[in-house]
Amino acid sequence: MRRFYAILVAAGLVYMLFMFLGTIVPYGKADVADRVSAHFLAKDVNSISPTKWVEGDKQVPHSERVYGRKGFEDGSANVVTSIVVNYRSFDTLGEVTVLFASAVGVGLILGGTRRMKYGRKPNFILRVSTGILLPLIILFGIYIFVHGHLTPGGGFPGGTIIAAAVLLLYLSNEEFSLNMIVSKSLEGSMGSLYVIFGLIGLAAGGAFLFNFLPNGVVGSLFSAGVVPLVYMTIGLKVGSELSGVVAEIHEEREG
Amino acid sequence: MVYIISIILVGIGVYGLMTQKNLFKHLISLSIIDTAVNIFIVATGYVNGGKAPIYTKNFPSFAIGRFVDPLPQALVLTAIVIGVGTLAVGASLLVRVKEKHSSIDVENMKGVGE
Amino acid sequence: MVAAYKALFNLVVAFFLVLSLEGIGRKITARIQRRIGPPWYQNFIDLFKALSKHPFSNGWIFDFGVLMALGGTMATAMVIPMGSAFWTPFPNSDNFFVIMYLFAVGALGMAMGMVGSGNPWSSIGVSRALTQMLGYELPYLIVISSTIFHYKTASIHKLIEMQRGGWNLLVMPLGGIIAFVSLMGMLGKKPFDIATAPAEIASGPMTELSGKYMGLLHIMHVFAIFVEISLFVDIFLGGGNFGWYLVKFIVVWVLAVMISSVLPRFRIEQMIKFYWGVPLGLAFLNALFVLLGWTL
Amino acid sequence: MISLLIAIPLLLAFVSVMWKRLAKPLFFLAAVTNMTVLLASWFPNSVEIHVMGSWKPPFGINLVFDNASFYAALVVNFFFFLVSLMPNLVESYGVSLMLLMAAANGFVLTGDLFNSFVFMEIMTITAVTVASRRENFYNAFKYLILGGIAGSIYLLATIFAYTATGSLNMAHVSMATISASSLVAITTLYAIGLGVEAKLFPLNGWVSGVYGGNDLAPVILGTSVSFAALYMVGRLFGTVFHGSGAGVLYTLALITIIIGEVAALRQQNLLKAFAYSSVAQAGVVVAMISKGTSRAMGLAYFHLTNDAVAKFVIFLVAGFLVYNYKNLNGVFKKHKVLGASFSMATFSLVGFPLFAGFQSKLRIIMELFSMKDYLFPAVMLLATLIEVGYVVRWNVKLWFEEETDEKADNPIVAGTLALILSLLLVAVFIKPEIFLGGAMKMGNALADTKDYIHGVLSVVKGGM
Amino acid sequence: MALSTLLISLLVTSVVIYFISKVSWRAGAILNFLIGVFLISYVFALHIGVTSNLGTLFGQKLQLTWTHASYYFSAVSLLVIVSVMLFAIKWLDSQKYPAAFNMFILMMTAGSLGVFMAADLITLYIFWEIAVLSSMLIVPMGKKESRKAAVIYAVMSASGTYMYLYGAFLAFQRYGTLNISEIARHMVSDPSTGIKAAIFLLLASAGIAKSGIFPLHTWLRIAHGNAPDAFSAVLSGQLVKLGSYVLMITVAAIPSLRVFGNIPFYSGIPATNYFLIALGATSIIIGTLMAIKQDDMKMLIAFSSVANGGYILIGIGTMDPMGFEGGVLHVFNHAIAAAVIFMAFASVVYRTHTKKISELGGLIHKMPITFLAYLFAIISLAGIPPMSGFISKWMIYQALVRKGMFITAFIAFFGSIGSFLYVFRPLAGVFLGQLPKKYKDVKEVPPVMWIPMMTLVVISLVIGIWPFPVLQPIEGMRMDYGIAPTMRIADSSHWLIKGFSGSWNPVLVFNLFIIGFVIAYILYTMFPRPKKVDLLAPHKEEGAPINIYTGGEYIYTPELYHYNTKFYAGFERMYEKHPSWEKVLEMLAKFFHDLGEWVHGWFFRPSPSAYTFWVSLTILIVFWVRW
Repeated sequence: MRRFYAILVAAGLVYMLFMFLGTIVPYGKADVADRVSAHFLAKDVNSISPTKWVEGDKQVPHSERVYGRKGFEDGSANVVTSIVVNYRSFDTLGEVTVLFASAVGVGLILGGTRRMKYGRKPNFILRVSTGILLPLIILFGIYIFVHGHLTPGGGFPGGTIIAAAVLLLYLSNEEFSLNMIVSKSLEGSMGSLYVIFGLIGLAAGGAFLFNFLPNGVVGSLFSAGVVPLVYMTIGLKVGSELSGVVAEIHEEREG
Repeated sequence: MVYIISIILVGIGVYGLMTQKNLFKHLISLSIIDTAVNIFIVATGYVNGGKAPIYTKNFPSFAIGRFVDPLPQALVLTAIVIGVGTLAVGASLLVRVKEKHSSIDVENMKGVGE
Repeated sequence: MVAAYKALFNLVVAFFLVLSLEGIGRKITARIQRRIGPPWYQNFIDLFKALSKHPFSNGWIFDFGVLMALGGTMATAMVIPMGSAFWTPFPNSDNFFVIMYLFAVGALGMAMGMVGSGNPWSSIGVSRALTQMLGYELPYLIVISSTIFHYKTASIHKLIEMQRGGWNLLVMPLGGIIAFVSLMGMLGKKPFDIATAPAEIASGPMTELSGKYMGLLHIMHVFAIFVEISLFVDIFLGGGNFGWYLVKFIVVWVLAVMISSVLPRFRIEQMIKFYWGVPLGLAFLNALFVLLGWTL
Repeated sequence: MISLLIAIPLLLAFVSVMWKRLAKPLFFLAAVTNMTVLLASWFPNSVEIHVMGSWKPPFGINLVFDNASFYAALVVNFFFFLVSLMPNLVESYGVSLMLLMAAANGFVLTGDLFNSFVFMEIMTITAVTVASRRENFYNAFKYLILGGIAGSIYLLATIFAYTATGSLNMAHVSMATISASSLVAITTLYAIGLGVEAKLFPLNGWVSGVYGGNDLAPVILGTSVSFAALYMVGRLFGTVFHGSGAGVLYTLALITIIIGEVAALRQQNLLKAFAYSSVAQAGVVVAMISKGTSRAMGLAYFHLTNDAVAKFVIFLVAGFLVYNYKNLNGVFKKHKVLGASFSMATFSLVGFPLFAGFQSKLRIIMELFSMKDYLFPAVMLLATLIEVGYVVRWNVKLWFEEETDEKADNPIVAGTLALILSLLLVAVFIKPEIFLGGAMKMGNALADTKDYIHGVLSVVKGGM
Repeated sequence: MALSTLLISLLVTSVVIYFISKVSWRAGAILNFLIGVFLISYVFALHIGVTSNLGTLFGQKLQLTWTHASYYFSAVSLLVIVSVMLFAIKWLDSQKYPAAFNMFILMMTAGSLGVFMAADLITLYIFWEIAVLSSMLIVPMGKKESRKAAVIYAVMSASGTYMYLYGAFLAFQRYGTLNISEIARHMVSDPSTGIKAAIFLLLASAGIAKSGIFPLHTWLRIAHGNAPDAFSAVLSGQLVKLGSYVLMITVAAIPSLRVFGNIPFYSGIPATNYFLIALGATSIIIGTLMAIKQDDMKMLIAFSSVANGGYILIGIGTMDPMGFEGGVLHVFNHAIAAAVIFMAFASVVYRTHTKKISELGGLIHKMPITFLAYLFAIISLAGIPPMSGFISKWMIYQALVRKGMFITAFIAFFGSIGSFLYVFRPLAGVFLGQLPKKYKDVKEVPPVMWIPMMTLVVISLVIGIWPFPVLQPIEGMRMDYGIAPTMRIADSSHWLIKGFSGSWNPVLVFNLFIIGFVIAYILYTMFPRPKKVDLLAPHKEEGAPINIYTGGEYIYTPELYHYNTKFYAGFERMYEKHPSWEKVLEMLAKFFHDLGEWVHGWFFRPSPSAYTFWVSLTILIVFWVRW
C-alpha cells in the first residue's frame, strides 16, 4: 500500500513537473541572447547599460575575436570559469563555504581521534600501484586546477582528485593517517586567502571579490587576473578539506 | 527528452525517499534528486548545435548559437558541490545514528521515541 | 403605634386560634379513624406542660436556634393581614416575597438549633424538611407569581381588595388547587410529613427537644400555621372581614386535616417527584392562562 | 562595507579552523564586528547595493542594503551576538556558528536568487551540524533530508525563474514580465522550498526534533535563522513576486498556526513544546506577510521580532533546565531570575498586556479587521487560547510543583541576558517604537518593489 | 492623583512590595493593607466624571473615567480585597509564597480597578488581563489540585477574553472607535442586527467566562475550590464581579433594549438578552444542583457562585429597572457574602487543614466567631432578611414577575430555595454537630483574621437594614444608562423600597425581627432554666451529663453520629446520573490533545519518508489548486 501511494505521489510530482515544462523553452531552443549569459560569453558586461538591458532593450553582444587577444574585462578562455570565479565569484565563495561547513560538520559530528583499523591487509596490486599512481594523480589534480581558466575543470575537480589520492593512501596503507594539523591549516589558510582576495578587491576596486590583477592574453596560462590564483586556493582547499573528510570517516571514537 | 529523463529521475528519487526503510537509501535518493535537478539545469542551457563555452583556436569569437549557455553550467558546478557537502554530512550523521540507535533501518532503530 | 397593637393582636389571635384548631384537628382525625380523641383544648394543656418542665440544653446555638425560629416566625406573623386592609398592621410592607423570606428565618433558626443538638435524627429530619421545601415551594411560588402578575401587586392587602369582584380561587381555580396542595406540604400534614416521621426518625428535628424548648417550638409551629393558612385565605379566598376571615381559616384547616388523616406518607424523593410532576406542570399551565388572559 | 557582514565571519571561521582554541573568542569578535558594522550604518532609508566584483546588476551578484535587509540583519546578528556571550553554549561549535552567521547574513543581504540558494544550503548544513549537538543525530538527519529536498525545490524554482527571465537578479526578476503559468510554477516551487525553513505545515516535521534535541540549536535556529528565512519569504513574495502565490502561503500558514499550537499543547518536553509554538508563530508571520501590504508586513516582522526575543529567552532557559534537571517540577524555585524571565517571555508569547507580544498581536488583529479578514483573527485567537493553556501549564509546573533534590549552578550570563531581554519585552510594551519603527520600515521596504528595482538597477557602482 | 497615575503606581508598587516581602512578608502584607485602606478612602473621595488619559495605543486614546458604575464596583471590590489583605496578615504564615502573594494581590487590585475605570474596550482588556494574569498566578499556590485549577482557570478565562477581543475589534472595524459610549451610540443607529448581535454576544462572553455563567462555568469549581483559601474569597467575591461588570457594560451601557428593539423575544426583552438570561438560568440550575452534592465546602460555595452569577445576569439581562438594580445590588451582596464565607472557610482550614465537610464537625464550640460570620453570610447569601442579600433577590423577583417570565422566575425560586439547602450543609457539617476528637485542641482564629469577616458581616447587616447608601450609586448607574430614568426605587425619605407590585420597609422588617426575637427571649426566660448537657463529647471530663437521647450510654466515636455525608441523599439520588458539562469540556480539551497526538504522530514523529510524502503531497495539492 505504501508503495502504491508512493508511486501515486511520485507520478503526480512527475506529472506536475511535466506540466511546468510547458512554461520554459523547449530543450535545445534556449535563447542565449535573452539571458545575461550572452554578455558573459561576449565579455562585454561593462559596456552594457544594465538599465536599458533590463527594460528589454537587448543590446547585441560583441562578437569580435576573443581568443588570443588582450584587454577584456575577463581574461579566462573558459567562460564557465569566468562566471564561476569572476562574474559570480561570490557564489563560489559560498560554495567553498558549503564544503567547508560540511567538513567542519563532519569533524564535529564524527569527532574521531584514532585511525580506524580494518585488520585486513590491502592487496599487493593496490599497494604497489599506489606508489606509482599517487604522484601522477596529485600532479593531474594540480594540472586541473591550474588550467581551470583554460580548459574544463577547475579548483573543485582538481581538489577532489587530490582527495582521491589521499583516499587511495588510506585504502592501501593500514598505518597511514593524515596529518590533521597540516590539512586543517591548509584548509583554513586557503579559505582565508580567498576571503582576503575578496577583501583586497574591496580595497583595490571598491567591490568585494574585485578582480584586481591584469587579465593578460585570453588563452595563455598566465591570464585572467585572479582567476587562476583563486582556483589554486580553491583546489588546495577542496583537496585538503575532502582529504580531511576522508580522514575523519576513517577515524573512530574512543570508548 | 533530457528534461523528461531528469523529471523521471526526480520521481524515482522521491519514490525512493518515500518507500525505503534504510536511511542510507534516503540519502542516496536525495542524491538522485540532486543529480536530476542538476541534469535539468544543464539541459535548460543547451542550444542545438552549441559547443562548450570555451574559447579555443577553433572558436575564437562569440556568436549567437555557437556556444551553449554557460551560466547553468556554472550554477550546476556550485550545486554539485553543495550536494557533495550534504552527502558528506548526511553520511557522517548516519555513522553516528548507527552507533546510537544500533541500526539505520527505520523499523529497527532503538530509542527513537518522541 | 396602632400598627404595633394590630401586630400584637395578630399574635394573640394566631396563638389562640391555631392552638384550638390543632386540638380540633386532632379530634377530627380521631373521629375519622374511629377513635374518640383528646378534647379540643388538649394542646393548651400539652403546651403548658412542656413549658413548665426543666429542659436540657445542648449549648448556646441550640438556645439561639430556638429563639431565632420563634422570633422569626413571630415577626412574620406580625406582618400578615387578617382578611382586610384594616387588619393589616403594616400596609407598606406586607409584600408577599418579604413575608415568604421573613418566614424562612424561622425555618433556618429551627434547622440550625436542631442540628446543633448533635443528634443524627435531627439532622436527617432537617435535611428532609429542607428538601421538602424545595418540593412544595416551587409550585406555590409559581402560582403566587402568576397571581401577582395578574393583579399587578404583591401587597397582600391590595390583593384582598382586588378580589372584591370574586375570589381569586374562582379567577384561577387551577392555581388555587395547586396552592392548596402546596399548603398541605407547608403544614407538614400527611402525606407530606416525612420530615418529622415520628415512627422512623423520632420526630426528626424535634428529637432532642425537651421541656420548654419543645413548648417554644410548638408556639413557633402555631405561628407558622397561622402564616401559611392566612396567606392562602388572603390570596385565594378574598379575605373578608374578621369574622369571614376566621371562618375561611377554619374551613381551610379542617379540610387540610381531613385530607391528611386518610392518607399515608410519601418518601422524600417521591414527594419531590410528586410536587415537580403534576402540581408544577399545572402551576405553569395556570401561569400560561394568566399570561394569555384566560382567567375566569 | 556591507560585504564585511559576510566576509568577516567567514574569514574568522577559516582562521579559527586552524586554531581551534580561538574559535570562541573569534566568534565573539565576529559578532561584535558585525554589530558594529550594522550600528555604523543605521537604517540606510534608501536602497543601497554592493556589487560583487564590481559587475553591475543584473549581471553580477549584488548585496542589497535597504531598511528591510538592515533590520533583518540587525536582528539576526543581534542574536548571534547574544549567543557569542555564552561560551558554555557555544562549546566547540564556534566555527559552525560563524559560518551560520555568515550564511544568515548572506541570505538576508543577497539580491540574487541563486546566491540565496547557496546561502540557504550553507545555513542548512551548518544548522544540521548545530542540531546534531548532544547526539541528536537522527533528528539532524531528518532535517538534512528535508532541507535537501527543500534545497532542490528551491533550486528548481530558481532555474524556472532564470529560464523565464534570463536573469537571476531579484530586482530584474521582479520587473520582468513572466507568463502567468510560469509564475505559478515558480511561486509554487518557492513556496515549498522556503516552506521548510519558514516552518510551514506540513513541511515543518523537522522542527520539534531539531529544536528539542539540544540546547544550542533552538536558541539560534529558532531566532536568527528563522528570522532570516521569514525575511526571505517577505522579500520573495512581497517584493519579487508581488504577492503571487500569497494565497498558498496564507492557507498553509493558517493551518500551520492551529497545527503548531495543537501539537504544542500535548507536548511533554519543554523544548519541544515551545518549538511547536515557534511553528505556530511562524504561521502567524507568514500569513501576515501573505497579506502583502506594507503595514501588514511591518506588523508581521514586529511580531516576529517580539517572538524571536521571547523565544530566545524561553529556549535559553528551557535548554538550561532540560539538560541540567531530570525532573523539572518546581525548578524555578531554585532559579528565580531564570524563572521570572521565562515567565515574562512566555506571557509575551501569549500576548498578555505588559509584554511586547500584546502590542504585536493586537495590532495584527486590528490590521486584519481593517482589511476585512475575519477568519485569520479568529484562528489567531483560537491559537492564543491553546497557547494560554500550555504556557500556563508550563509556568505552573515549573514554578509551583513540588521540587526535587536536584541542584545546578545558576548560569550567570544566561540569567542576566534572559532577564535583560525579558525586561526589553516589557519596555517594548511601554514603547513599541523600539521594534515597531524598524519593523514598519522593513515592511515599507519590502512592499515597495519600485524603489527596490530602481535602487538596484540604476546604481552602477556600489558604495561601500 | 490622576486615575492613570494611581493605576501605574499601583503596578509599580506591587513589584516593590515583592522585594519588601522578601525581607519580611508581614511588612509587605501590612503595607498592602495600608495601601488598600488608602485606596478605599481615595475611591470614596473621587468625583463622578473624572477622566484621565493613560496614553495612546494603536492610535487610540486609552481613557479612564470615573462613573457611578466604577465607583460602585470599585468600592465593592476594595471592600473585599482590603478585608482579605487584613486577613492575610496572619493567614499568610500558613502559605508557601507570601511574597509573591502580596505582589500579585496588589497587581490584581490595580488590574480590577483599571477594568472598572476603563472608558474603552481596549483599556478594559489590558487591565482585565492584568487582573486575570496576576490572580492566575496566585491560584496555583494552593494544594496539589490547584495547579491544574490554574490552567483551567486561565484557559476558560482566556476563551471568554479572546471572544471579547474579537468582538471589540469587530466593533472597532465597524464603528471606528473603541470608546464604550461611542460604540453604544453607533450601535443604536446601526441597521445590521446580525453584526450587532455578534458584537454583543462576543463582548458578553468575557463576562460569561469570568462570572462563571453556564457554558464556561466549570473553572469556578476547581479554581475556587483549590486556590489558596483566603484568595478564594477574592476570586469569588471580587474577581467574578469583573465578569458581572463586563456583562453589565454589554447589556446596559450598550442600551440593548434600544439596540435590539427590532428582535423582541418575550415581553419586550430582545432575543439577545433573553439568550443571556437563559444562560444565567441554566447556571442557577447547575450551580444549585451541584452545590447541593459537594463534599468539599469550598467547591460548594464555588458552585453557589455559579448560581449567583446567574442571578446577577438574569437581573441585569431583563433591563427592567427593578431587575437591573437587583442584579447590580446582588453584586454587592454576593461579593460580601462569598468573601466572608471563604474567609470563614480559610479560618477553618487554617486551624484544621481540611476542607472536606465529612471530616469536620462541631467547630462552633471552638470557633464561635467564625461560625457567626459564616452564619450571617449564609443568611445574606440565601437571601433572607434582615441581611442585605434579600433586597437584591426581592428586586430580581419583582422584575421577573412583572415581565411575566415564569420559567425564569421558577428557576430563580429554585435557586433561592436550593441555596437554603446548600448553605446549610457546611453549617451543619462543619460547625454544628459532633466535634471529631482530633480537633479538640483547635482554637478560634486570632482577631486579625476575624475582624475583617465581622466587619463585612456588619456592613452587610447595616446595608440590609438601611440599603440606601448602596442603592444610591446604583440608581445613579441606572440614570447613566437611561433605564426608566423617571422611576425611583429607593425612597429613602419614607424608608421604602418600591417595586412595581408594592413596597417594603427594610427598617421595619428588621425591627419586627428584633421584636419577635425579644418576645421569644422573654418567653424563653419566663420558663425554667435548662440544664446544660454536652454533645457526645468523650473528650470532656468524666461525669458531665451527656446527651439525652443516648440515655446515658457512653459513646466513644462521636464522629460516627455526625450526619454530614450525603446530607441530602434522598434528593441527590434524583439526579445522580446527571449529564456533566465539565465532562463535555474535558472531552473538548481531550480532543485538542488527541488532535495534537495525531498531528504529532502523522507529521512530526515519522521517518524522512513521511516527510517526503507530505512535502510532495503539499506540492501536488498546491499545484492542483493553482494550475
